[in-house]
Amino acid sequence: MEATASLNERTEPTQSLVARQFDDLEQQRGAAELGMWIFLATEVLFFGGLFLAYTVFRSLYPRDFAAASHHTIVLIGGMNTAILLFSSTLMALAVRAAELRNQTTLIRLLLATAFFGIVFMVLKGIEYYKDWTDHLVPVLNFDWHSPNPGPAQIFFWLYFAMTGLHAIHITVGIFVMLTLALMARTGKFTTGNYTPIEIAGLYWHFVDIVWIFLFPLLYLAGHR
Amino acid sequence: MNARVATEIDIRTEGEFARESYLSEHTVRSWLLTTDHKRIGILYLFTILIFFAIASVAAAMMRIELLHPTGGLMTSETYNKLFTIHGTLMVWFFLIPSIPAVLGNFVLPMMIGARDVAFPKLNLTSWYLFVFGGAFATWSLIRGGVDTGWTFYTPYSTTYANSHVISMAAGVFIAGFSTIITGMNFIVTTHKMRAPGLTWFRLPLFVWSLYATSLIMVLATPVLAMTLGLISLERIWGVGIFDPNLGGDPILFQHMFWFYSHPAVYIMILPGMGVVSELIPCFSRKPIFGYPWVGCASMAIAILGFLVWGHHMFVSSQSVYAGMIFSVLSFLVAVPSGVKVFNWTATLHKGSIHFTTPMLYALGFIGLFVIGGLTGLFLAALSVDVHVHDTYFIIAHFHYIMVGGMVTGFMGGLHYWWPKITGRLYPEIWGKLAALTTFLGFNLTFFPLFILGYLGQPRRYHVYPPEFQIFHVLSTAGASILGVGYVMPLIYFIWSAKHGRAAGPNPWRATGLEWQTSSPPPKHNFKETPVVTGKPYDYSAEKDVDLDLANL
Amino acid sequence: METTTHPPKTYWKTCGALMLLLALTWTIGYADLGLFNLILALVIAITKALLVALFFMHIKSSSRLLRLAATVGVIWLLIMLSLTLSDYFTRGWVPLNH
Amino acid sequence: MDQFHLFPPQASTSAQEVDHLYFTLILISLFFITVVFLPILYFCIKYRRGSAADRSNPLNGSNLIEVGWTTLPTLMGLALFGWGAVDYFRIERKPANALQVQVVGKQWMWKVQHAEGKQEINELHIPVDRTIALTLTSQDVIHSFFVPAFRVKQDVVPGKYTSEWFKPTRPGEYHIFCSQYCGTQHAKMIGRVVVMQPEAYARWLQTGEQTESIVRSGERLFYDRGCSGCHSPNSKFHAPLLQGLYRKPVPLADGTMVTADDQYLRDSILQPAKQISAGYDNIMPSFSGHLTEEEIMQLIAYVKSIGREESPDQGKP
Repeated sequence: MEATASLNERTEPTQSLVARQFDDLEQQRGAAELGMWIFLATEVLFFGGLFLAYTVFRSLYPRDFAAASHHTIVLIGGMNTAILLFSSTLMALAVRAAELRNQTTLIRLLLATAFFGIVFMVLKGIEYYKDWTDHLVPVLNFDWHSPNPGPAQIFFWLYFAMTGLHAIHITVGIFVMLTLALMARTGKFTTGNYTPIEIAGLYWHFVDIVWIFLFPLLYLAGHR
Repeated sequence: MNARVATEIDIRTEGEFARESYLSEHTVRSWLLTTDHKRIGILYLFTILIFFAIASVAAAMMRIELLHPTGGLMTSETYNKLFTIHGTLMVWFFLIPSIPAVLGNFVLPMMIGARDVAFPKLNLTSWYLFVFGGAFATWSLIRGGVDTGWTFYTPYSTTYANSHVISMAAGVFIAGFSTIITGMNFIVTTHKMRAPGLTWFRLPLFVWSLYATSLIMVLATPVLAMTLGLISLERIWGVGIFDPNLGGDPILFQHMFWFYSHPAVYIMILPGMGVVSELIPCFSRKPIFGYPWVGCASMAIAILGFLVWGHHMFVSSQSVYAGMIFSVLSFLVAVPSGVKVFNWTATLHKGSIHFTTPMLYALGFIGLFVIGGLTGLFLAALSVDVHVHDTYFIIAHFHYIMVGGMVTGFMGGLHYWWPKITGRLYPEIWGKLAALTTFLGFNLTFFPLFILGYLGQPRRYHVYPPEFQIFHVLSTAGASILGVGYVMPLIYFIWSAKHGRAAGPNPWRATGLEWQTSSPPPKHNFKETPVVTGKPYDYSAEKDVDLDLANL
Repeated sequence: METTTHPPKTYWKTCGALMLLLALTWTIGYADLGLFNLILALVIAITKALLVALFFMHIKSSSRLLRLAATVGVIWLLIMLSLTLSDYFTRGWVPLNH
Repeated sequence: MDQFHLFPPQASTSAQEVDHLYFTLILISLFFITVVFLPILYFCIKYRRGSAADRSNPLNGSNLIEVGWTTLPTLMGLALFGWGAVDYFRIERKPANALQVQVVGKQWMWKVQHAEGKQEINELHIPVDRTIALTLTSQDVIHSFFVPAFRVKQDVVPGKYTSEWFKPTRPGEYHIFCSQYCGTQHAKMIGRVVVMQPEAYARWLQTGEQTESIVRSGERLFYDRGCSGCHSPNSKFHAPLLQGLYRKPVPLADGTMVTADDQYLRDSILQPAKQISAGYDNIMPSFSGHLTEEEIMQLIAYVKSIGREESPDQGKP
């Protein structure tokens, strides 16, 4: 940090992009990046509460969890994993496009990322509908043919809580991508300050990572 | 800290100060839409005082009810709601934001020579979230209150409680995000916005303690949010993850709750320690003893603090072996706190001690914190905890830490930075009187409760066996003195904000960067970014200064 | 802060590896390996997460500070899991007092 | 303000142990208070502003001193931990040969049943100098069974059995408190322990209406509720026999082993599918909601009695 410049001494052309509390673009970008990573750490622990509950109940009721997991739709879960991994790749390329100041590619890639997010949500919706018709929704229509349905209901509660919270994150992500694509049309991110694209990318990758864990834990626990 | 500041600030006139001070705009809009960290700190100050007032009234009503063994003033339901109000508001709407969001917001950027925090808009958002969360909490009070206690233990809170748990949980949930944002802001600010030359081991210890606190805020609060979310959904849908009749486990709730709430008590003491680490060197005119040890102790407390939550569960039917792990770690977490106390004591040696109001609070802090900390050892010792768990011993212990520690630290810090915040001095003689009153009132309120707790008086009882009465009477008497001790500063602070003597940029002749700018500071804190060239707390040049406080 | 541009080849390679790992975990999910089902599933998931973090999120070329920020949440999650499970797994170990 | 005490009565063996550690902790606290407060007081007087004290060559830190005052409290803490842990281990371990008492907590009362069948509410009569073991559970929320004079406390958790033991050393009456907040009348969930001389206790057992022993009640339930229909040698259903089962290891269908303790028996009645014995089918219906907590405890007492003929305390009518 060799930041001795006072407010009025800024002369570089990028200065208009720098908020008043920062000395230069570099410092601003570093702050945003660090802030995003810390936000992601809080997200890890936010989801972590559910992962803890999952771990505890799976260790208490391994058989019920395996049996319940058997009723999830692995095909959709697996396809959705592939979709998210692919969209994450596109997002990484989008960040690169912004870095290279390639406006057209950036907009296309952002839209593609959002598109795959939407596909994910559609598949998820189909799956939820199937869960509903199979009477797997706790409280609302849960019907489990066992004298002791409690643990299976807990499994499906955690399944809906975890995938639901994840779906909320995907939805937010889709809106972020669409907004950024809209903003990118003004050339906002291709003049040197692509930090918003970068941290949106971090967010999208994080949501992807959460799903990477949800897939084996929720879908594959009972399919042997 | 040796800081060269290019501009001669002292030669400006009063009028010039007023014109460029952060306080110079007066419109409501200029306050509600401000992104200035100093103004946000003041917004927080007013907000938490409202919650402090409500929670204090609840405490006063409880103490009056407890004067007589059979109560009679209120129904048990009312009493249960009062201690829930007291607990939730004090913890989440007063203590947690007290030093970090008020004093931290105000001085942290100035202490590191920055123009603002890293994310000023998020900073304002955090205040709005806090108010919004507070509104939810207040709404649950208006609708009839909550009777679960601040701990929300399941299955009582999820299945049996007949009160407005969800809106209270929602309030705390929302306020939790305001805490997370504050923590995130402080961490990034400390990492990225330090003035040139201000290396980590030149940082004021208050910054170290805020950094450690922020770590806890960021890493613990999300788990609380998830836990409260699960409680609310459980109340609505009754799926049963905390209900043993449906295969759930109420002990899991306790693990999740204390994973947050134990580290959270360090949110409620670390910043107080940070303030004291500023006050002791300043009023001893001497560098702090063992600077790196005090700074690292903050980090050690923050990290170890995450590993001890199970000591709230020694009699909960938790595994005996897990209990032992948590017990030994609880003893270890006491060590860095002890190291801090020893270093503060050693700082006094060969100092030139000024007994100003902030210094009285700092010394009071050490006294009360030592007692609070030592009684913590009683609770970490497994077999003794079995007896004193959930009794008044616990009540006494954590009030010594939270009120004796954090609130005393907050008052000390508020007096210390008041001239910086308002540009005016408070009346010193009244300040000293209030500090002494608080100290005496506090001890009378809470010391008898240790004895009462060991005798076996359980907490959350509005009626009790008659042989406990004497201790309750003493405690209530103390509480009324304590109340006076808190009202006095309120009055003279308000008075001094208008009529106090002008303070000048550095009335304490202190070394921190925040004292290198005018009081009240200009909008962007510094005319020119300061450059730091030396160690903190270098009072060598000002060792023999006489702060001449008798005249203030 | 690094500003190196990452070649698209890296991204496509990572994507390929991720897809392969997905196929692997999916296949293993149908085999009965006892406890190893869970262990392998988690090992593969962690590998995939690491690939995403290292290459897509650029942790591989990031500063030490960002690496620390990226790991701290995970470490704290592990603290929460391990200490909580230390309770659940050791209940009922206590022998009778004769 | 009739009786003024600074310490609660010491009426059990563990009370003495806990008090020893407590007084030691007080001494250690006094030590630390002395080593912190005396120097502070001394420095405050000697080095007050304007005093003529010598202030030359002040020390601003010393790693040697720091290591010293880090190590000493650490060692002290570890020693205290060890002491507390040893006592805790003793307090938490169930005694093998003890007078069994069943306690069910509910909002807002304690329901007590002795092995002999005698029931009481919010009172617990016990003989002096005998080890008493409580098996506790709750019908609703978490309670906590706290007897200050015995220095013991145990949360009473719905859905599981917890245990608590003590050996009273002094006849007298002592408080029972519920110390875990349990709702509106939490403060009224109090009672008393009456510690009696053995003869007085024997006489007390004979008073009131005569009831059958807990084991006898359990046996009756075993037949009335149809348990015997399957769990008997000549049943047409293939169900495990319960004779000699208690405290024995049971192989489960998933290859693991469990010990047939109270909690296992309870779970087998309420959640039969949770742990299936190896070689048996998952055919038992759940009795959740069909039995009260007291009845479950009686059934378990019966299963225990046919499982452990050698124990003199069990199954004596």
